Amino acid sequence: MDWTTFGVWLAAVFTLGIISFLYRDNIFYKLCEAIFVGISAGYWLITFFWDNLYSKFYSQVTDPVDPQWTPWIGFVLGALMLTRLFEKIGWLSRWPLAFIIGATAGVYMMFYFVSNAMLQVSATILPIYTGSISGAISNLFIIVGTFCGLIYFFFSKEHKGAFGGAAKIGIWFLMATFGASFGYTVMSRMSLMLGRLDFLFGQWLGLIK
Amino acid sequence: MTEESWILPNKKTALVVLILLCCFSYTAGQTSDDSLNIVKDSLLTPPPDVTPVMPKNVTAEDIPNDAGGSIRITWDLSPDDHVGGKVKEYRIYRSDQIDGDYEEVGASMMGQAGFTDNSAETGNQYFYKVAAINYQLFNGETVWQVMSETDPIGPMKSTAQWFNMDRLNVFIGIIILCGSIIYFILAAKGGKKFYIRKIAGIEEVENAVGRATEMGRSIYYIPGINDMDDVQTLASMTILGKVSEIAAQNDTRIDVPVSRSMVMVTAKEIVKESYSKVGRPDAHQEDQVRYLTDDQFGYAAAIDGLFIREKPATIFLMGAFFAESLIMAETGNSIGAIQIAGTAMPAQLPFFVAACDFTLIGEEMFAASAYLSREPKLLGSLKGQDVGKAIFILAILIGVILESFGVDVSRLFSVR
Amino acid sequence: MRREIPMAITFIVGFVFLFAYFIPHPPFNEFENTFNDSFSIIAAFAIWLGALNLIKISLVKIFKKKSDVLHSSFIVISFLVIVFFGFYDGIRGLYADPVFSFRDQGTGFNWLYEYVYSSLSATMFALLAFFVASASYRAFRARNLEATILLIAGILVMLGRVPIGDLMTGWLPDAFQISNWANWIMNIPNTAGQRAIMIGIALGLVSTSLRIILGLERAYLGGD
Amino acid sequence: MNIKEVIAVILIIAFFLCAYFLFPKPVEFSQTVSIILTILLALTLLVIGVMTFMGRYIERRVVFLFVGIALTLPFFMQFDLPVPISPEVQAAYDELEKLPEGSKVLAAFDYDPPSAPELQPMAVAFMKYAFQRGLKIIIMGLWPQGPQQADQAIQTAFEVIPELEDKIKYGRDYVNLGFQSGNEFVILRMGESFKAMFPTDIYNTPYDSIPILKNVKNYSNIDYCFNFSAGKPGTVEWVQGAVDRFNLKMSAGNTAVQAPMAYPYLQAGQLDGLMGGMAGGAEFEKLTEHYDKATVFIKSQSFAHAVVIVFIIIGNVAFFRGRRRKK
Repeated sequence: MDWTTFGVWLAAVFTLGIISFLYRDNIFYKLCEAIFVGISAGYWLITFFWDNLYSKFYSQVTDPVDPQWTPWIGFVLGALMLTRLFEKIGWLSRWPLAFIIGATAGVYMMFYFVSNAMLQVSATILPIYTGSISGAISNLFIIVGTFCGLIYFFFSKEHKGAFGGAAKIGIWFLMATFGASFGYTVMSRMSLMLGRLDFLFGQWLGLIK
Repeated sequence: MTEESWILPNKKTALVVLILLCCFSYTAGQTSDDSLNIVKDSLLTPPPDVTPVMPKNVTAEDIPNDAGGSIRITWDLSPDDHVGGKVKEYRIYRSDQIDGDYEEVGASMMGQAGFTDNSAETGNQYFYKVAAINYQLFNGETVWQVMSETDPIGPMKSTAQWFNMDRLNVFIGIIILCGSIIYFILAAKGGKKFYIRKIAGIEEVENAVGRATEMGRSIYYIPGINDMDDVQTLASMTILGKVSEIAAQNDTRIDVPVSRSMVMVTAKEIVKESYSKVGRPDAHQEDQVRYLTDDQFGYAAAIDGLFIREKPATIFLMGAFFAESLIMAETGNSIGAIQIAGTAMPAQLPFFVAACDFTLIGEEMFAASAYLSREPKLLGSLKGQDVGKAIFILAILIGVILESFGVDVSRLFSVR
Repeated sequence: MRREIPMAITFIVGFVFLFAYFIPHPPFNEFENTFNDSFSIIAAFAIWLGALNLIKISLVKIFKKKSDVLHSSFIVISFLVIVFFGFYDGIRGLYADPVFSFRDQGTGFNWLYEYVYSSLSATMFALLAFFVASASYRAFRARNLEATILLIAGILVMLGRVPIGDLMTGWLPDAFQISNWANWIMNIPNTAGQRAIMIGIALGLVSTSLRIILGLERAYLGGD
Repeated sequence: MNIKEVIAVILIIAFFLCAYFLFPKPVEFSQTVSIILTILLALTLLVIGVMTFMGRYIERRVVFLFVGIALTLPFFMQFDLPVPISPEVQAAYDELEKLPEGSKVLAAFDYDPPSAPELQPMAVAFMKYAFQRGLKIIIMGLWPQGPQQADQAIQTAFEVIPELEDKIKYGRDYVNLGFQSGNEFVILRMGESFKAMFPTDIYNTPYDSIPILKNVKNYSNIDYCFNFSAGKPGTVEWVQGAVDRFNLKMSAGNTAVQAPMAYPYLQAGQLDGLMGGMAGGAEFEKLTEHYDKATVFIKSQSFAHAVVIVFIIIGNVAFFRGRRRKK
């Protein structure tokens, strides 16, 4: 038996082990889970080591043509992170955290404000009548839906009266959105299992073309 | 002449024929050489009238609002630029002196009236020429090529700007929004009270913790699978601070299995601090916050195992979730735990709505820590957010009306 | 000082990165990149903390608590095996000619990835096929008006996006075809709802980020 | 573990061993058998519905079982289903059709093996189509396994149309730049320079010595972008980072779960076209006349959808029955 055949058998065993969880928790699943946790933790440790530490730090600062200095920022902050391992100076690890949290807050504030707010508002400002009745109805739905959906998210006003009515319509739109996303996802998720069944019955057992 | 004489010619005729043949073959050789040369020449030298007319009105300008290093060259298409026309492509040549050596910096396909030179050094001055090119390929090799190039234009410098004017609208927008949030935070600090409506999911947090206390089982808090470079994780961490405080007060164990090391570090600080804040630092255990694996489904598999074996009474799912959301929420549901979920991942919200008891939808999750803390300052920030929302709603309403009458206002919100 | 310095760092870094968005001039245009690279490098350091935590808790279980011995030892062994191959193949690849990467075809690491990690991961993901079915069995119930809207939108999209829908309504005029309805739901009400959620998220996110930068939310700093 | 479970486990193992060593391959049901099985499945579901109506509710493992059966059976059945083309897939295809021969297309592969069942059929159809049309493809990935998926897609395309293998040359007609970590920041930085992010291709060939990349500095030299996305980073990041900032033109193939999030961008014109999930794949296969996995999988998919819908109905029967009781 060569390594590939052995690998396929092993993969089949693991596949069945995880599927067995659907029946109930059992020793077989528990072992697959343990292997999965161990293997994946190691996988990411290695990936981070080579992709980040080696490629983004070591290769950059030792580049014979154009050595960079900016990776040292990350290196110093990363080293401070490891002070967690020592009780006495563990508080130093808050510095890199503070750096990351500050930068994340600053960078993503703009990222989301532009893409999620400005551009979406821009896209919602539509002329109502564009030449066809059905187009007008569609545009109206988008405008009303976005409008009422936003009303629903108001925190500082009680949902009462006309305001409450709009919030209610907002919930209807949110529910339609959730239903549509859910329906669409059912399809997506079924395909995943198809991939595994294709592996089991095709690649492993060879029962399908 | 008889047939025989043809077959057997006499010596004289044979000689004449031989001479004639020699002459013929010589001339023939001559002509065949010549004709080959003519074919070759016809390939090597372009046929008459293939040189394209050069493009006109060449302009070069520094690309505005950038970090420098780019110059945009534009031109009017050559009249010969059409399908089957004499222009195959345009080439752009650059030099730092008007009569210096010009080197090619790039090419645009036929039909394109512009090129961006991204290899310019900020501050250097350059001259550009644009050439319309026609060529003939034979067996993949260029056999002839003709071009007509324009006079140089320039000098042109690329510069870097200190403010991106294209983003002025974003700047105004963010200043207004942040301004109103800060204004209401300050107003709240000054003692002003704001009404904040009830948010079902957040109202239930204390009850859910209380239920775990009654049943004598633990609480699981799952902070999503993204790292600290996601604001949702930051929001989740602030919520964890409040939830673990309530749990510590009730003397109920809260477990935080995480999938990122930095989240682990942060969560450890938070949980520890919560216990000492309510005066029970002794009840805190080091293994309450633990790392499992960075892997999305490895983490989900482990969480499923933990749920099934530990049977927590209450589960919080707060933060950035992806496909694993339903794996966790369904397993949590199957063991009968109370589940409160919150995420800003639109794709995962439907599953939390379907499988959890309460779901904080997007913005509600970001409001949760302010709401749970009941600190006036933080509640003030929610009021500030509402002002932002009101502005957007008004903008949409007014914009739609204006747009319907043909005024282009959506542009005001578009960003490059 | 243990709280003040980190708070100052968050404040300064936050605002600098915020305004860098508007400044195309070097070095501000490079800030996002520098942050991202730094983050990757910090994360590569930090993951050791996580891995050590996982191994420590597992070893404590095996040797001190003597509970879940089999489970915990499988975690430790599989972790060590893949880490060994990751370093072994990676270092071997650096000195080989031509250079190869630890994740190239033919390495032990890749074998583990392909047959162990991938199959476990893909199957765990695939369990969703079943969970999504049982969740819809339980959740899609016409409890009230809102739930009914969810139910109807869900069923229409589910039917409309696969050929069954067309088998059912393919013979009707366009306006009654279920796939057209599904498209309409996806394009119109779904877009509107998504947009409201997205705009709300942007506002919530700006507010949360601002509270963090201003130091109003500082749970992450822990105690003194 | 009780005795029944032990027997079940033994039977399952025996089944798989028999299937591996003894069954004829491939297994195919005749049309009659297919119809009988479909009817049997429908009847069992009907019985469950009636039982629910009588007040005997099923547990969720029964749902699991039926979903499993519905997904598996069509693999072995023989029947065809019509595949109508939705406008967003048509739009993606039309945009590709408009590109002249020799156009440079950036193909971003942002998925990994677990999501491959949905996206791989699209990727194969896309590669095959692009090579036949003479488009130049620049492959890259923001997910570590993406570029390998691309390689697989190319191999499959070559297997389907062997003459492509001689026609298409690596480096001239396509290039695989490999994976780069850094998510959306890679996208942003590519706006300035591709080379900065990908100094070499996946085989360590320097960027400048690859013919197809001559004159490719950044997005301004790219005619079109096609993104296969299974999550983050993916289509949303590409739209925000490349389309919004650098005016890149783009269509995307998404997993069905990602697709609803991409619709607002489609509606706003930031995306030209969108292929969602297996159905999108099957439609694209039809448009490019390449009938493969998606066309087969969509049958199982249809069965599974039907089963899920039946269970939703059964769930509602149970719910209304319970409510009438209460009243």
